[in-house]
Amino acid sequence: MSEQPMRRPATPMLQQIEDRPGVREMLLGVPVPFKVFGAVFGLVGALVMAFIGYLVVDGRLEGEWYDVRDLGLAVQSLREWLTDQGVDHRITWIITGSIGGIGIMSVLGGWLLIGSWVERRVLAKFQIRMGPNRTGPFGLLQPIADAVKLMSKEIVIPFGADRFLYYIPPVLIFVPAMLGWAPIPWAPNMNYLDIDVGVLYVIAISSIGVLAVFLAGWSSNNHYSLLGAMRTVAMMVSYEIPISLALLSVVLLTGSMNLGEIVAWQGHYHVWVIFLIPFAAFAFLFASTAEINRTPNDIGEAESEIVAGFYTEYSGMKAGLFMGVELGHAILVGAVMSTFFLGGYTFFGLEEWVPGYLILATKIGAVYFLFVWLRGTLPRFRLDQLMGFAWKFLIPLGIIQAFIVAIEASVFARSDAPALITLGAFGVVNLAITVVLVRFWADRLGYSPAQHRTVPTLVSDGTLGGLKAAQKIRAT
Amino acid sequence: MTTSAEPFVLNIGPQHPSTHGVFRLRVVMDGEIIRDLDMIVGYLHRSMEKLAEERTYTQNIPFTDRADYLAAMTGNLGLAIAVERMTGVEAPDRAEYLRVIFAELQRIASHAMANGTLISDAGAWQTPLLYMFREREKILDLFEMTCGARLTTNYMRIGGVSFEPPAEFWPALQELMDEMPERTDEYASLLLDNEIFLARTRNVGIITPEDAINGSLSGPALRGSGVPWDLRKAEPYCVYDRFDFDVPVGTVGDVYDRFMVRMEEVKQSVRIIKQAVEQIPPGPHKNDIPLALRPEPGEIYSRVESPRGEIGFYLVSDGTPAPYRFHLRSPALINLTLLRELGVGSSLPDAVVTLGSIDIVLGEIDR
Amino acid sequence: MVAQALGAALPGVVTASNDEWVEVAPDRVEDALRWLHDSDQFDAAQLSNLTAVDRYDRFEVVYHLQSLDLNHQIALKAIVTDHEDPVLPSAYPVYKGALLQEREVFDLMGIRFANHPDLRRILLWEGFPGHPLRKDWMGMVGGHTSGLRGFPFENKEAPDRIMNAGNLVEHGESLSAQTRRNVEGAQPGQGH
Amino acid sequence: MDSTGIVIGFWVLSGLSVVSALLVLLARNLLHSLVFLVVTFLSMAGLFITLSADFIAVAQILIYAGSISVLMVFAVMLTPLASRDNGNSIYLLPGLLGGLGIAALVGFVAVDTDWDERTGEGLAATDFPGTVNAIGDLLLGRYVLAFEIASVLLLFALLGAIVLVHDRPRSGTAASEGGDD
Amino acid sequence: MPEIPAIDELTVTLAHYLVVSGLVFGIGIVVALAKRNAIAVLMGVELMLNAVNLTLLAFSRFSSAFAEGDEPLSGHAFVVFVLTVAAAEAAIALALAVLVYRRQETVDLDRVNLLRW
Repeated sequence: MSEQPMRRPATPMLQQIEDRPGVREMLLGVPVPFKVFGAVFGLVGALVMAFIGYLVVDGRLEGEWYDVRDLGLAVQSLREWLTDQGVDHRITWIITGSIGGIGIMSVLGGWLLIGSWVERRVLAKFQIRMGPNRTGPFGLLQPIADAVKLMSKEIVIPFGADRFLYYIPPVLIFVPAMLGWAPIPWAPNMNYLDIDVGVLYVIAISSIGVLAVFLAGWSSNNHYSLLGAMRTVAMMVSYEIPISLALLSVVLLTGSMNLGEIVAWQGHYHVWVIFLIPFAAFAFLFASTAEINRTPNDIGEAESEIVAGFYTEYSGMKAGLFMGVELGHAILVGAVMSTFFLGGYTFFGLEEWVPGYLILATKIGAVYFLFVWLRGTLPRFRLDQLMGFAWKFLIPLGIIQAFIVAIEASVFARSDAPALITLGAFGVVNLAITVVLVRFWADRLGYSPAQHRTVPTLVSDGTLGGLKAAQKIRAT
Repeated sequence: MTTSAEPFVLNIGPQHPSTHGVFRLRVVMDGEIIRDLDMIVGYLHRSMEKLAEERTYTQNIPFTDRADYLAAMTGNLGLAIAVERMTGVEAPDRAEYLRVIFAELQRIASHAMANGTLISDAGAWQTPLLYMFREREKILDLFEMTCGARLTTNYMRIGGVSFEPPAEFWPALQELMDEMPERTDEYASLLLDNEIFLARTRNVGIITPEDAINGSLSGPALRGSGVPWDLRKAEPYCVYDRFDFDVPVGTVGDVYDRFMVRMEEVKQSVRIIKQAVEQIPPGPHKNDIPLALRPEPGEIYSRVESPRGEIGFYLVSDGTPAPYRFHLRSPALINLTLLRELGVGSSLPDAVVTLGSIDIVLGEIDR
Repeated sequence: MVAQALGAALPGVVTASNDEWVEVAPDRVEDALRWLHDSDQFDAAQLSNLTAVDRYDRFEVVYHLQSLDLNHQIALKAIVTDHEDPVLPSAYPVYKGALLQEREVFDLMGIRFANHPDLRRILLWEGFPGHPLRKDWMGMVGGHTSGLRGFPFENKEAPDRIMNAGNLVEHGESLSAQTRRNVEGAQPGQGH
Repeated sequence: MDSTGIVIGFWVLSGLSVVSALLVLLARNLLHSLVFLVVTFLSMAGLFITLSADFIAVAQILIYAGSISVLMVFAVMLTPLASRDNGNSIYLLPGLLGGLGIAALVGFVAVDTDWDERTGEGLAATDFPGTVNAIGDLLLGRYVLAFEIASVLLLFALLGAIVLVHDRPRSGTAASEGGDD
Repeated sequence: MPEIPAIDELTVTLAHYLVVSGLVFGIGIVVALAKRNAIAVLMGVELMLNAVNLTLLAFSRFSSAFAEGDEPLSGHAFVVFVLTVAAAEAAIALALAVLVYRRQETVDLDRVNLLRW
């Protein structure tokens, strides 16, 4: 039996957990055909990549339709080819547009499925759990199982609900989350909606969801829903202003409201805006977490206070739509964040080699992981604290930041010094100003970090007692 | 901010994520502000005090498991000590040490549960809760390997404890005790430097020491508001007088202080357990007591320090093997005395966090 | 000594006393509690426990006061003789801690406390038949008599028979260890 | 030369806007009519796009559908149950007469007048490629005074709204200050 | 009188937009006049403003009756100002509605008759 009893797990459950195979055993357990397929697949992929690299180096890939770094070229060439075939231009536009739309939609569907799996697994890793690991390999099919479950559930309409308004919100909140993806540039020629007012478009689209949230809360005829809706609406309305200010400073710096041009600016100067305007990046990130109801600002659906917030009364796939929209919002914010502040599809010249959309996807995944990390770590603010943070902190500092950036932009437009030096100076100056401003403003608001950590006083045998002893202790 | 203009009634619970059981709060809210608050309990009432009148004292020990199902050991201990004081039965020395060890383990587990759920109420999505459950799981494993049950451990018996811990218990306990300090430091780094957690818990739900004493509060709720009162020191019941430990008290009396008091008590329990493991003598773990335990006609009120406070047993005997009156002084219920004063006028999140910091257990409230 | 001091301070309050408890007149409970709460000699700052006992013809309401500073306990008893509609002055004006305990006593024992802020049932629902902790409570189906009717395991010949003699094993070798060993012997491959 | 898309878009969107505007008039519940009002705003934005005014369209969505409707939502929620109905007042008949009269007048003028309007190439010439820069130049160039006045107007509207709605520290505003822990 | 451009030859002229804006404007007038609720009246005003915006944009696109060197985008600039004024007006009007409710416990314009002799 066991000669060292301490190494024996205490209970059969611990025994099972210890005996559970690790990733390596799982990989070794893969059947041979799969191994062969994987080997062949990897080999072919390596060959293709080598060929692409050769083509890139050879430079014979510029602007060709088979340039996988920029699928937009393929669509363009397809459009030109159709026009040469004498197809009516409307038909051409419809075909190419539907191709792009289907592409974006399919990418989003994949994002939603993978994203929920990633969120649950990463949270499980944070929380010393296993996470979904039963459905399919590593539980990869869990989102599909959840979707099927949600679709097959009954849709309960609460008593006294406003039927007409009750049906609108799940769809109305889903539309902006999808439309918001249109102006995101995935590669130099690869943005679906190339408009000059891309920034305004993003803000305007995001401002539609407010109404959906409010209608969801009001039409459910439930006080939890109403509370959540009111919280969310108040917070979204307040936090649109910091978002607008942050994006405004980016627009001032890059001198364009076209997302493609903003990314191209960052790629041209080989610098990310987050290095130039760190405060704007922080304000955008925080305000967007408030905008999309993520921790630490998820007071709209604060589970421990108002059960599920504005979609408490929704069931089945309606609630599923709300959850999917929550996740899609997180990914969309990741896309907007990486487009505005993290250089979009550019990575310091790497986009010459790696397809831009892969770089953008990587950045989106990074921001999304940041969101999951926050959710797994941070507690939740209170509504009044959030409001105070927005109105007393983010908005004034954002306005000041916008002014400073405007000055810098005019300087940048006039100066003929090397761009990198000027921009580096801007970054340093902005960082310094941000630090000084934040400290000064925090002192103005009466918040000083030094006041925390009241460790309880330890009382030994002598001074036990009641009120007198308590007063004695408090006196010391 | 006032989000709605007219007051409305909100029913929090009986099934709500932050009521820790079937506990119902009926609040009248004006926007985010609670104008009136009424607590409705009793969904779990099993009339233990009535049922106990027709079971023998030994048969009543399982009731104390079911009463405070998060701290079953201290419940058992309270009843066992009460009956022993009533009948003059003595427990062997080793049994006393085992009682101390298991009671303190139970205290660690219960405080881990309380603090974890409190942070979960504050909005941290279950991560600190599950961190604290890690230690709780190990402690419950220790219970399981000792007496076979994890939650309702019918372990403390009149005149001793039911089982001697197995051979592999001691190294496991030593391992746990060695890793506890770094765990608590881990929690400190995860939570106590967290600005959001501080902003949510400091200066929220303040209980003055006068109110705490006059409102019959006990346990961490009493110590959190600065009153240095601990039955383990005031009237040492087991061999607690042989150990060297301190009583942590808070300064302000807010949620954060109650939280910190629990965190500190975990460290003190670790100290106690280490000393007990060193001092524990060999010998029998249980004295032989007659099956028909007939105390003299009379009454006794005996109390011990449960993780929630003073859990007392008021037993009246009429000479028969069953108690004539069996009353369990439930600290979790009596700590709720000040809930209305704390809740009215505060906002909903503050009320939720305050309720979480009082650390209720519905099985003990409803009994 | 509590009895003498209390009797000296408030004549006519103490009706009986022994070294365990002091019995006070039911109508002057509040005065006695207030005096004990305010007196520096006893400083009964906290109402530790409040419960009641049904003696078939009367109710004993028991107050366990304690002083945290002086670290001593005082047990007060108030005998309510009216078994049909027992009324007692509430301790809430003196001790806030009596709020829920008096509600519980009212709920389970049926003793009404005068000028209690809100005296409602707390554990049972409104309209529950009777008060179950009373000895004569017949609320259950088929009637219900309190107390232990017969003690199945008791051996009338040897009333002091050793309890659960089978469980006793030699030290350091508990039943749980034995059972676990058997379990693991039964299923090979486990254990290290 | 209009592309088919613009023609179809015009007919669909104009029909949608008119019908939803009618529903604003006819809806029983105030929130229903608010929803229809938002639909009207959005279809109006679509019509603006058919007029190749993309900046104005996006601004319309942002301001009307995004902000003003939310303002109305707040107003509806802050003036509770008494104001949830969308009933007509005693001025229904004069209102109908006036509305129909003005609609008929405008329609008649629009149809009757002989506009000299761009068609064909001239119209194609005014497919404004990007209106943002031009509007920016106009606002900060020719109409800069009006622009400044508008900004001042907005500021004072903000202050006025705050002053109007700000209630003396009643109970309930206790939680609205704070935010610094 | 010139005939309305026929629809079958798929063109959209200035007249179409003007008719649509006239309809919406008329509906707005009806809503603004006939509704009892202050907020509904505000909705009517917003409808009218939208109709005016449509008219301005239509003229700035279609009408070639500009003087030389005149900026065809002036209509857009006007619309920007209209939006601004609309936002300000909405804020003030809704604040007034809330205030009237606080004072009078109603937003029924027929019953808000403080100015009646």
